[in-house]
Amino acid sequence: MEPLIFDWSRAQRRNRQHHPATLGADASSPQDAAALSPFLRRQPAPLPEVSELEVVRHFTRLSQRNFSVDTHFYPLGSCTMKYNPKVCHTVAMLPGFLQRHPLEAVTTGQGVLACLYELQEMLGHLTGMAAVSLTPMAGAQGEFAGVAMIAAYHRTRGDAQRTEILIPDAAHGTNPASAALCGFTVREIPTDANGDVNLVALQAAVGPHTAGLMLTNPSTLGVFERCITRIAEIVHAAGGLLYYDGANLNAIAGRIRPGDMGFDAIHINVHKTFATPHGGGGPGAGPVGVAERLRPFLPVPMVGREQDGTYRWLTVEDCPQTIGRLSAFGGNIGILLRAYAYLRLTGAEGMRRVADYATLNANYLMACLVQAGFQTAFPARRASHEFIITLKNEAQQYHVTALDFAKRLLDFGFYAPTVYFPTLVPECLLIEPTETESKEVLDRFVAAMVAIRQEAMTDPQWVRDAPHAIPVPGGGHSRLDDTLAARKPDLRVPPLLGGR
Amino acid sequence: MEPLIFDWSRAQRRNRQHHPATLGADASSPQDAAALSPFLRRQPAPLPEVSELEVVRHFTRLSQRNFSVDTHFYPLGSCTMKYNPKVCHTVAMLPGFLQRHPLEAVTTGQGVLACLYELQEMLGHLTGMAAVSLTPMAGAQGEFAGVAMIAAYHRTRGDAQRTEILIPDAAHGTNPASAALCGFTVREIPTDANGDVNLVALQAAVGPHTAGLMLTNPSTLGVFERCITRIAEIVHAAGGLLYYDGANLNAIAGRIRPGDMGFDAIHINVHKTFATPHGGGGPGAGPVGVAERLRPFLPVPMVGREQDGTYRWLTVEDCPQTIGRLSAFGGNIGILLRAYAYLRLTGAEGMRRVADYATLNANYLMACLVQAGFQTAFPARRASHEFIITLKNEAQQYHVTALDFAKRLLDFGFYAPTVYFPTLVPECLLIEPTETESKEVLDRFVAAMVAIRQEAMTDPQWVRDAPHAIPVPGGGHSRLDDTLAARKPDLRVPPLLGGR
Amino acid sequence: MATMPFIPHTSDDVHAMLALLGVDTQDTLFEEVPKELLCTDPLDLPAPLSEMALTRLMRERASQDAGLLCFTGAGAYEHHIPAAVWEIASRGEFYSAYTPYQAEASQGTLQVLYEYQSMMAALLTMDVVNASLYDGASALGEAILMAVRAQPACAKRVLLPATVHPHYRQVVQTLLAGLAIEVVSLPYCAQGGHTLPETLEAYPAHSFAALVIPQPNFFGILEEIHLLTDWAHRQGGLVIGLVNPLALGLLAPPGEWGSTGADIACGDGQPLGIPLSSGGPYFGFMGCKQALVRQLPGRIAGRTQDKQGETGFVLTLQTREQHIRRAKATSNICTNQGLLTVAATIYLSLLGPEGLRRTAVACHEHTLALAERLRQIPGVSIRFDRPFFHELVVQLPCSATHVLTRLAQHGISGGVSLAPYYAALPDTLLVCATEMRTPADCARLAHTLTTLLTEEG
Amino acid sequence: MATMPFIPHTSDDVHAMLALLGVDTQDTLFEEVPKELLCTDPLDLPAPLSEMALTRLMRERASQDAGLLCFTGAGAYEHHIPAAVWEIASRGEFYSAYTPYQAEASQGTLQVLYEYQSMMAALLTMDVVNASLYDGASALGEAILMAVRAQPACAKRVLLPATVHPHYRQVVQTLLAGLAIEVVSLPYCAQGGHTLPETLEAYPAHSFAALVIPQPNFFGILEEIHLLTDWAHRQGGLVIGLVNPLALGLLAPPGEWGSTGADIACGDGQPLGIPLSSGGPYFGFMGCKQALVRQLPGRIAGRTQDKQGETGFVLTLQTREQHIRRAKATSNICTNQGLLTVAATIYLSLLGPEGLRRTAVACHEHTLALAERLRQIPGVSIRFDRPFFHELVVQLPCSATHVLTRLAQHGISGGVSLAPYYAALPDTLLVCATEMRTPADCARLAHTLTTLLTEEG
Ligand SMILES: Cc1ncc(COP(=O)(O)O)c(C=O)c1O
Ligand SMILES: Cc1ncc(COP(=O)(O)O)c(C=O)c1O
Repeated sequence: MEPLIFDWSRAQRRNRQHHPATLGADASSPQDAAALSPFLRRQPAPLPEVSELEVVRHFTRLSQRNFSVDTHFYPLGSCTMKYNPKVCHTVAMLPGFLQRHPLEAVTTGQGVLACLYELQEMLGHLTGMAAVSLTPMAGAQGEFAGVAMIAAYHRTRGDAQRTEILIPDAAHGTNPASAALCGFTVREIPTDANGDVNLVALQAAVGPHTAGLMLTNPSTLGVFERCITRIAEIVHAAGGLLYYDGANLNAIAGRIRPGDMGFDAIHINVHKTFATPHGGGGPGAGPVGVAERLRPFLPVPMVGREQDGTYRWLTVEDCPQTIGRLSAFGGNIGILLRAYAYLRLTGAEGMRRVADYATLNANYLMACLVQAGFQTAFPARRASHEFIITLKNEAQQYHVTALDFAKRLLDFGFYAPTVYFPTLVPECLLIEPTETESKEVLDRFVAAMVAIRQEAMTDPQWVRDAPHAIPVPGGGHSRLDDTLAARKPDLRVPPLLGGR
Repeated sequence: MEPLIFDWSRAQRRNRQHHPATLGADASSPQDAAALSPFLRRQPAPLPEVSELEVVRHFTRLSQRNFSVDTHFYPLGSCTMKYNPKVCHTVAMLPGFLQRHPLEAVTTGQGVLACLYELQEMLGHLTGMAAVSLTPMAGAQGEFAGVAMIAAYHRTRGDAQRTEILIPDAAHGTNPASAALCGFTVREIPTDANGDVNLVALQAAVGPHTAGLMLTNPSTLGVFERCITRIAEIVHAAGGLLYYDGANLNAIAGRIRPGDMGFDAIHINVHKTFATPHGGGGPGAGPVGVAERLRPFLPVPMVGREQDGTYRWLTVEDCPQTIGRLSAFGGNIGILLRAYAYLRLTGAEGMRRVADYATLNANYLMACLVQAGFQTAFPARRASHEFIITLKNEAQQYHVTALDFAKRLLDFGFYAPTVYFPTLVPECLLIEPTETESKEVLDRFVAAMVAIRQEAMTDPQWVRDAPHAIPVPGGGHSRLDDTLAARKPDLRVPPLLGGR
Repeated sequence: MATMPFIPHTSDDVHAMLALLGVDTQDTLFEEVPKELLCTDPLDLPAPLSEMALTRLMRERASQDAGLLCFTGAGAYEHHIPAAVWEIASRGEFYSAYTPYQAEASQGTLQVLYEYQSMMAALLTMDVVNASLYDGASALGEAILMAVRAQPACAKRVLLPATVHPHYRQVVQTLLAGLAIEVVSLPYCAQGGHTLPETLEAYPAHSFAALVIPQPNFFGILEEIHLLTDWAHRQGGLVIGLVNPLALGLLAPPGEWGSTGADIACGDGQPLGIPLSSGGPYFGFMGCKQALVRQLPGRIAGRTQDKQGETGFVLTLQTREQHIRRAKATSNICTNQGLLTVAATIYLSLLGPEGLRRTAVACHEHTLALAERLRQIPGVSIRFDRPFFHELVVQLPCSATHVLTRLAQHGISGGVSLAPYYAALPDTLLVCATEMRTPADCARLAHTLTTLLTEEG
Repeated sequence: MATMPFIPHTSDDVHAMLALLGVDTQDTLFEEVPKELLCTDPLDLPAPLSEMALTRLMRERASQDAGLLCFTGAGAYEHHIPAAVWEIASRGEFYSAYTPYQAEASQGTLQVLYEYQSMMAALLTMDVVNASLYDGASALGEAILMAVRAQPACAKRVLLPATVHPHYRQVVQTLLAGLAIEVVSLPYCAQGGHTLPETLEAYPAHSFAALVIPQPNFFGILEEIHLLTDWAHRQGGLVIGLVNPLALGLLAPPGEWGSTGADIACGDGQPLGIPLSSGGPYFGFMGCKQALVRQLPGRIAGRTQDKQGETGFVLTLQTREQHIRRAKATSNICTNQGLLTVAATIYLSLLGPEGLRRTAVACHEHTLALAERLRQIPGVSIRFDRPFFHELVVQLPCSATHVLTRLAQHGISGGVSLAPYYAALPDTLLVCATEMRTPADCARLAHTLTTLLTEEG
């Protein structure tokens, strides 16, 4: 294990190149120390004291202990871990963009505002929505914004009884959580055996209490909801609105538009379809798009274009019915610039190919695994951009679980697919290869799965004990104990060591 | 092993984002193809055809299979592998610097020229030389320039008989090679038992044939040449000039100036003392400084300052006696900018501390190793910034060589010291810790050396077979076969595969 | 074939893959989609650009935004960012990884998170810190939700001083809109610019779940943290400290406010090595006392052991989170601002306690010096009379908006006009000087302002 | 203690270390140095800057140098560099490693070198390529030395066309000054701008060791490579091809010149992903036929096996080098330009055969289009009548130096004036347009030039 940065610390070790020149002769306390004294900290914050070389070494070495898209195949279902083009990073990090203060005169921000305005337009065209606000800072905040707009819509119409949001049981956890945060009651809708929403149940659930339905299509089960038009009719007929969880847009981008399917609101995960990085947990961005009737409620700020072609922020003064502000400034603008750059590289043709090749790769990989004897969750269905295999047979026969397969894949140099989600399918792996992976990589993944199943037959304990030596410096850890972590939470270096 | 990039190649795989728009409808051949046809290539160059993601993955993974200063202690004697400050890289990569064409109007280059001019001045002050030219592209080219200036000096004085350059036997191989390239005969001067130049031999060697002496001080044996003043007298008295190999400047920077020791010419390895990176083999830069009498011969271009404070390149028109041009343009300017940045960060105080702490670390590490029972080459001497231990006892007793120790150190996560150089000392390790390493790191290195010697006693074969599992992804290679490589040279992918 | 960047398939590959699937064209793979939903016309997007053309476009756009001399703060500060921060944080292995679900293959990210949590806990003097929230404003919203959840015995009411950043208050309003939580705005002292402890007396014990205390507040003024904290605790309310983490290099950490410390601390991490970037991405941080940990929103990394007893790291306490608890989760947050905590961790490691303290001191001294200079301009005065830190409100003799426009023409970002946010503060400017603003820079602002005011007046 | 960046020692450390050494002060460690040699006064260097101050200074300096629209080539070309090239080449593990002496701990660098050698060999159609030399000019010098060594039976004479870059010829002169090697300059054809095969007839068999052939030559003109190569071979001379590697995306590689190909190929690698940077660092490349490999200067990586039979890479054939052969080495080169070959290898991988070909085509077509536009300006003509590639000489009606100054004032780097280098070419300009110069850019140059010439005339 790489020691903690605190372990490298020695009292009084200083990186003086990062000490700013101070005006006073002595920098140990400010000039007006007396006036400030009741408000001052009693002793310096117990941060580590390390040299710059030690910092560089420590964090460089830590980075090497990560799997990432830049180093490994990362078929994490529902997460669209595709290639993050380096140029998108480089252009977003241009000093002109980085150094601009958010509250600076708008005359200095025409460059960034032009990009954001065009991004609003492009996302609108791509999703078939009337208007877009870019401000939500991740998918979940986009969901919140969408549901809040649905609430505002009903409220504005005086329709106070709509207190329920319907959500299929396969939905991502953020959907119910976001709905709850908006004050709604969540009602689950079951899935039928083919992976479609159970229409009978839906029909039974809708009514005057229905504010809306949250859905993604293709669903998190990796299949296209064939009755989407019918579903939209049912919900709309009951007076509810339709919310689209845009996490799965990679399956349809440039091919099918949520707006055409009847959705009223949508969020987009730019850190999925638009190839912005996931950064080991973010930042992402979750722009929201809406149909005409929800336009007045879009969160602010947005970017508007004046008659003379200049751009400016639109705020609550311009949009009096807005649900309001979601972030201190304009959202994760640096990430939006990356998405903009990506879209300009692909254009319409490139976007369409995203869906085409994401779908081709998923179906090919699924077919190969089926050929190799694995069982898919919905054998009768085409895959969308992702698909589910269930290892329930393997679990029964060899007592080797989906988690064991996942851990063993790491030894082969593959990040594991999403495990145990959606919860409907037992011992499942949700596999999303994305369009940026080559056929050779998919073939090698199939070979690894077959090899692991072979091991499960002949030496199941070996698989249960995985990982053994994952390809990181030093060979990495054996399986880490989640239970211990939760039972005796150790969430920071103890104050005595690095703390107070 | 990471496959070769050629192994990922598939015919017709293309990164279209790097295809420039072409004017003609079809980009397959230029408009004036007929006129060009005798000069065209018959078929496209057989380069690999890989996707951008594959390129990023392949080279990122390869990078992880390297030890480097950013990841490991790198006590490679004579190489001064100290921390390369990130900021020096960042500022040298500013677009304004990168995008400037070398032959662009000088009015646009005032920024870079100001830096180079100031660097000339600072290096002059630091080394005690009258003037500096920055153009040599590495230490060896600096040596060439220095010796060529010495030749030009004698030639200009009509002193045609000076055909010999004297070089101590411990010198770096570039010294004799550079002298030979200038047309000189090389005469070796032996070292005495204390590591100093044998004065008797020197005295005997000098004469009317002597063009000069090449020396570094401290020498490559890691000790300070105590009789340097006497040596200078002897050589000067014989009509020769004194050349300083600046690779060891880290030992004396800010403390002792080669000019004060009597040297007439000097080169500086900015990729050592001035913390520019070594890049896995370069680029470096080897500025040359000279005493007044050699000033007219400095290589061009240099940077001059006009009355009005503007800067411009000085060329052969300005310096009619120059030895001439060494590179197509001004040398490795991006590297010189890094050295400039480093010098501005340290200033005079920081520079002095470089020598102080490089010397402290070397002496401390040497003392610890001696305490632990290792034998140094010159037990009576202080170390300079580096020192030599000889493992001849270990080799005799356990049949474990310096090379075996070196390879085994890799398993411990330390790059190996320089082995078998200087050739005078049997089974030697030339160890240079540099000033940017902490005491803890040195202590851990000593512990590793002790552990390896312990292994050499109890299980020598284990050491002879090292490395076993160096901390790179996958655990790395066992010992690689140099003999096979030289006997059956395999220097490229065969033309059939990736070639013609 | 036209442009299709980033897709590695050769036509041979496509044929082989379709053959295995037993279909003729890729279109067949969309056969389950109702025909009428498939787009036939090309979308109305601009034509694809080569990377070369894109780079040129973006360089032109970025140069349009090129830097003013920045005296604007108001929640986002131009600090020096050591080059090593982003050189390392941008490394592909950090940049292109997902949330570390497979701990064994994600030790890099996880250990950094654990170190981040440790450093922030030390800086805030809090027991626990999460692995980040979106930004300071939404973190404040989450803190309020958390306090209300943790205080079932109290009224669903929160006391929010008007000295909190106006945008933060707007975000709180948006986030709480659907829930029956009352947000009471506390007035500020017209003279001191701080929250008067007296104004709290209207709120009896258990009539509110929490009191928010910003330090420094939006005006740069230092609040009476100790008095306010102890008062709130006496009334059975929790205290939420909203702080600038860089200021904590010098100022008392929330954990040391009053006799027992604030219960929750939150804020925006931007000052810790994050570029201004027109407003984001930044990151929100949140810490709390041990007793509140199960109410904490967001991801948390924990230290544990592997089968060999070796120390390692995992995401933990996930039963608080949406993917397990769904509608009952402590928050809907999923993707957070991970990469920025990597940057902040590197930043804090490079600065260390002394670097952070000196940076805070330098910021404050530059602002003091700036105040001194501005005060000497005829017609200009310092608006509030209480101690401030690193940011202050200046009274002008004319409209601040106009002055700002003119300053921008002279290449200076001169601060924020407060009139749009506070009716009682016409002709005022919120200005700040960080460690980046040299005495010469401050002189330039003072000089330009003097000239402008003379010309106008 | 004052500023001492990058030194990790605490005073406790220093005390402990001195104690172990049994000395009181660090000064004692210098006791072997004669007293009078130790500097007592502080050196005359500027005071240390913080990283913040340095960054600001360098930003200001860099912005002084900010970009003109570049039509200047003459051995250094502004090409598009994919972002991935330097994102990866700058990674610390490549950037901060030494020459890979310990192969097992340096497989990253070594494998890249092997791949570099393979790609360059394929591009040049040479059997072997070394791991880089300093730059194109010094590589030409090394190639000449190599040819002379390899041809002991020939006169120590080399034929060097005047169409070779003048700076390269100057460097050759410097490098050969101490050795008795005669460099004969071959004149160029006043009309065609190329080396006339007829001029060679003066040189009988074995009267020279090698003939250098630049392709394209300094004027952008294509030489009669096949005729020249075959002639030189007939005379028992070696052929050194001096080439632009990017042009080889389209042009015949040296290995295919004439009936048996050039013997040595060299040049500057700058066009392959290396920024202009005012002239360096670039890198020199050199390849040769198998028979000459033991005369090749510089480092070479080779493929071998480890004890387990696994493939790996080492530096090899070191007996050619200075650290073994010392005064008898093939060259004094030690440190080369390794990192730039990493960048070039990534560049070539990203472009691939088709990308390289299209880039070469685009460069050439842009230059053709530029030529067409310039030709239409009254008083302007194309100087030579032979086919050119991607660069050309333009005849102006007035002094080129003056025109260049005026163009620079309009933000355009308009090429190189040839008069200082070639007395017979007054009022001429060497211009080029790479794939970066759009038709609109070319129109801008033509338009500006037209205006300037009208104003003047
Ligand atoms: C289906 C689905 N919906 C919503 C989200 C939430 O998006 P975010 O993580 O950006 O908040 C995710 C992200 O994992 C998702 O996969
Ligand atoms: C003592 C000594 N002299 C000269 C040199 C040559 O310098 P360079 O490698 O920059 O050509 C070196 C480099 O290793 C050296 O150690």
